[in-house]
Amino acid sequence: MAPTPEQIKRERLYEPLGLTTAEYDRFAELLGRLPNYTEMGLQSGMWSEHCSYKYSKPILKTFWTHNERVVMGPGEGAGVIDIGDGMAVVFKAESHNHPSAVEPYEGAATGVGGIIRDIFSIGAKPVASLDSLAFGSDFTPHNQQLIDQVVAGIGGYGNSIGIPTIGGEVQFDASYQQNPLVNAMCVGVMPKSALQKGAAAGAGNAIIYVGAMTGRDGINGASFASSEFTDEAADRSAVQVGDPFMEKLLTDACLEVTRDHRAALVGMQDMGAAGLVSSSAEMASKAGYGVTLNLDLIPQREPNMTPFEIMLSESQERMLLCVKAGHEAEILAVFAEYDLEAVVCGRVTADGQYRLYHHDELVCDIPVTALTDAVPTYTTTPRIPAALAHPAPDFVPVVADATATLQALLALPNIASKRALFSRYDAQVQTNTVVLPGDDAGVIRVRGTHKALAVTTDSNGRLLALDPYRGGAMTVCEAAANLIATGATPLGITDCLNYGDPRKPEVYYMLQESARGITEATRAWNTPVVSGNVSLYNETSGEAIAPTPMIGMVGLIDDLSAITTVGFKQAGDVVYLVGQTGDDFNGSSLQFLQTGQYAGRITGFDLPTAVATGQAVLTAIQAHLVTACHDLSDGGLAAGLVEMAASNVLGARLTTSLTNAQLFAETPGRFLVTVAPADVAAFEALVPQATRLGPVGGNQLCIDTCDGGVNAPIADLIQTQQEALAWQLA
Amino acid sequence: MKAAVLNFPGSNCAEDLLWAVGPIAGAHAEIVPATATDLTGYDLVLVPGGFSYGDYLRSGAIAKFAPVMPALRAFAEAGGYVLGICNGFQILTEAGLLPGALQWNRDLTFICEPEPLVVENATTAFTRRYTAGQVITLPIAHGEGNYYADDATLTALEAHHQVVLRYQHNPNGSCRDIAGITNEAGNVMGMMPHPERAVEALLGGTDGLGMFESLMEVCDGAYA
Amino acid sequence: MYKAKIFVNYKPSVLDPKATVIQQTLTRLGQTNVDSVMVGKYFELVLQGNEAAVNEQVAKLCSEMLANVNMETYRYTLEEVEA
Amino acid sequence: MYKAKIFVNYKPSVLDPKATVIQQTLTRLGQTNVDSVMVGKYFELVLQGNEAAVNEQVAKLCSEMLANVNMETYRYTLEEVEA
Ligand SMILES: Nc1ncnc2c1ncn2[C@@H]1O[C@H](COP(=O)(O)OP(=O)(O)O)[C@@H](O)[C@H]1O
Ligand SMILES: [Mg+2]
Repeated sequence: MAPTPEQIKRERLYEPLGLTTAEYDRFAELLGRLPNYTEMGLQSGMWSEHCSYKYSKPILKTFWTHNERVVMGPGEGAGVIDIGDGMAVVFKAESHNHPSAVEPYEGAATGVGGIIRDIFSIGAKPVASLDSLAFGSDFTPHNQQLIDQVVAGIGGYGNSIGIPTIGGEVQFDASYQQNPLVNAMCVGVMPKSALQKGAAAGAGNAIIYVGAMTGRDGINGASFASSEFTDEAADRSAVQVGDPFMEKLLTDACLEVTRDHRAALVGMQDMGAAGLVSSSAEMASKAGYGVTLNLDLIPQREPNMTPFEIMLSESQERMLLCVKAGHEAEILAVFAEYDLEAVVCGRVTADGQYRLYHHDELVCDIPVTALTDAVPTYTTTPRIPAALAHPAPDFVPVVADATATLQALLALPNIASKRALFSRYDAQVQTNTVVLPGDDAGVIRVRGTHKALAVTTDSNGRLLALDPYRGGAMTVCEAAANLIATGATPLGITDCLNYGDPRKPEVYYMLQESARGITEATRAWNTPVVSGNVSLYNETSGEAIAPTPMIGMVGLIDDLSAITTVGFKQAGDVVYLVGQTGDDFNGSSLQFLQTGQYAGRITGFDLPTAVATGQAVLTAIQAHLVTACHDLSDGGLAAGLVEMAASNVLGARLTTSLTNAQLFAETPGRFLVTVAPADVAAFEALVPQATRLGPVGGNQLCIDTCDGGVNAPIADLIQTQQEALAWQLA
Repeated sequence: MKAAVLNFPGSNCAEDLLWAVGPIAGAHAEIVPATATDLTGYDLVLVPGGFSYGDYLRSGAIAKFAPVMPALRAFAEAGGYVLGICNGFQILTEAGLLPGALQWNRDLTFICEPEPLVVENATTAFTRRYTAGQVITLPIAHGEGNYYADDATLTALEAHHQVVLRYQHNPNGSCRDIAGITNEAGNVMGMMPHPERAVEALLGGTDGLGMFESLMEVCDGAYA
Repeated sequence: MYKAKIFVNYKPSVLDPKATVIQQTLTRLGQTNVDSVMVGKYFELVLQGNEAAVNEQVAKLCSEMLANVNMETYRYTLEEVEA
Repeated sequence: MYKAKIFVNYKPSVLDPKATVIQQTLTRLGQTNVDSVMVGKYFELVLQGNEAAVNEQVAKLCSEMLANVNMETYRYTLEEVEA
């Protein structure tokens, strides 16, 4: 027997579900009576951070979200940007950190499945996936297994459903040891005219449930994802298993509905966090209507499920549609063709009430808005962490043997190639992938046009830990630089904000400051935030992860022939360094190598300079003056050169006025490019920031510096960079 | 040449094959659902890659019960050309149209990489545009591509020149580096690498085009 | 020396797409008399050592490697075998 | 009604990558007392019908669907169960 309303209040049964007394009281006030157990359960799901963004909304409001190209900004399943020719690109990212920590394979797999549904629910065909991962840096057997299973799960879902995984990143840092980050991004393409929203409007219209049956899996997942996890055993019931085969059928069927049955379709949304309640309540709320559902009609995998369980189940691969009255059979027939179970389970009502019937009993009757608009928002008074208020002195490295230092840096897991991991993803299915993983960004052509899309994810928690404002801005700049290196104009971003407990003043400070940095950089690049996701409470035993905003950025290439890749192409091409190099070693890989930590203030970053440098490089690429391009990040100039040498095993003979140490400085906003000898004059005229280093060619990487330099067989350096991670994970 | 590209629920390379054979190679090709029961009128049936019915039990194990399978068997027995790629190869072995089986890759991981392959037999209908011993590079993308057959079967395959493609650096543990085989009659071929992913220079290479051109040459008499 | 026979299964509440697909295929093929399908894993390990030690080792192996206790249960038997 | 308990295994001549990886991992973890590892699949089906009919149906199911007889062998038992 479910507890009575009075018992819930007396025994505070809402607390284990993550609700405070103030929240519970507020809900009762909205209802004008005490909520019953089902209603309180719905509240707990809908008022969780995951569904309501109650702590992050004030921060998200500060994001810059619209420019002339944005078709649909945050608030719907995914963001939409115009790419011309009547087409639009649709993208969003989502975190699945906690489920992946508990059950790595299925947690990662269902993270991929969830973000795909967000894309096709808009009416877009999913064309590419990316994954941004962060793991602990101590490769214990447990961590190795975690890494293996997360990667297997991402591949297991993406490969099976047939969406190429064309990019992503993997970082290793001590702060993620107990709390890995698994963020997935999906990109779709569609005709602008096919756009559809998740709204349930028009009294009498049908609510249709389609997809997998509802089971007890993932109940309370939404509240679970939003609270720090300490009690392992209790969390374990939240595991959901993904069924990519079912999702493939769902994708194809839903796209057929949006394409061929537009007149019948009112709205469509996937069932994500807080499953059926969040999809139905949000769809009704957005349209200003109410909804009545008969739970006996919901396909159920297990017997004797309660209304609470049916409504809050997070079983995967389910969608909710609103269909015009009289057109039900037409839509059900489409799903039947795909062997998918679909049922009319309710109707839209005009009175704004949310009503549920179960075994002929009215088990919930509350205003829809009590579940959606009424959720309070919270802010915390921020406080600067002591380490930031009093930064460590600047790190001054000594590099006597630059060759040895380079070898050691290339073997660091953060710098070594991630090929051993991403080669487990199908990157080519759909046969549109022009630039494969391993370059600066993945590139896919848009069939039927002369265009291509470039996509990247970037995050850099260790920089934000030192300076959230600059770190936030630099993450956006790094994403933009990765796109530019392929020849793409940055269009817009999605994000996943991965932070600790927002009720802590220091965490809130980090959140606020990084949002400020992100906003400033997105304005500078003209890349609004069109979608995103927040993952808070990433803490174990009171310790928060490094503040890690993941930036997923999409760029447009108008001319397929301008696509540029990282690898040196031809002996004789001239290598240029674009942008100034300073003594910027705080937070660098060199600092980590020599001291075992990242510390100090962040220096050398200037947003207008970074944008100007990027734009100059892009102009040169678009003018076909550049044969290879790479943005510099971890490991600086020296590591960047080895990465460029790798694809065709070509060395270079270079001279610079920099010092040994400066070969490894991580001054942001720099690029390495190569230029064919015939184009040198034109290039130098166009990119005055460029410094000539010398020619590509030979079997050695030779860099003469003012105090020594690097001289090593390029094959050795490449081997270290390519194989170091596989060795360490074996 | 008129080609049918079979589409099983869960196949995900049917559209890719259609694009490669149709617009790129220039043949007439169309998608045929796995519910079809008649394949007459086609010169070539392509069985695409993907995860038919989720491949949850064993790759291709459920697809062999699809409604189209009797028609496919009849088509092959009548001498029609059948090419199974990746999951298509798995389906053909499960259905008994090709000998052997495909099990988990040696390292238990899915592998997506370009692989150099040696064309062992350049006299088949599928490979006549190549030369014997030629090395071509085609992408692989599979978790269960480790070819297994017992020794007697392997010896027979080699004796009858049914081994058409071998890996140069065996990535998955396949017996005798086998990447692709035909049946004894030579009209049914299965291979793990994806030729349809190597038909455009923009996407990194055109080494796979020769397979489709070979089939067009055979089916249409002369191919320019 | 002992032979451990180990069975690993999904917990009943966990969705098993494998079993679902098999059941659906059987239905499609007209074999409607199959009421339920359960798919599990089966391992046989041969281990050296005395019974108590082997028992402890197998239990640990099951819970840490062969089964995923978040969503699976396991059971096993030990029987003595000749070297 | 009968419950069929079905075991599917690789033939001994087939090198099983899953078993190999488990054995390698055990060795790496220092558990060198594990002499052999066999990985198989286990199915439980509940079928309506008389024993002879069910027996025939299960045998066919095993050889045509649940096992790939090119590389696997199977064995099963039937036991009568309550409806
Ligand atoms: N988890 C992953 N999934 C897919 N691709 C990845 C992943 N990790 C790394 N890559 C590939 O490796 C490239 C290089 O990684 P990284 O050094 O982090 O890039 P950058 O410094 O240019 O941002 C990425 O751009 C991407 O193509
Ligand atoms: Mg880069």
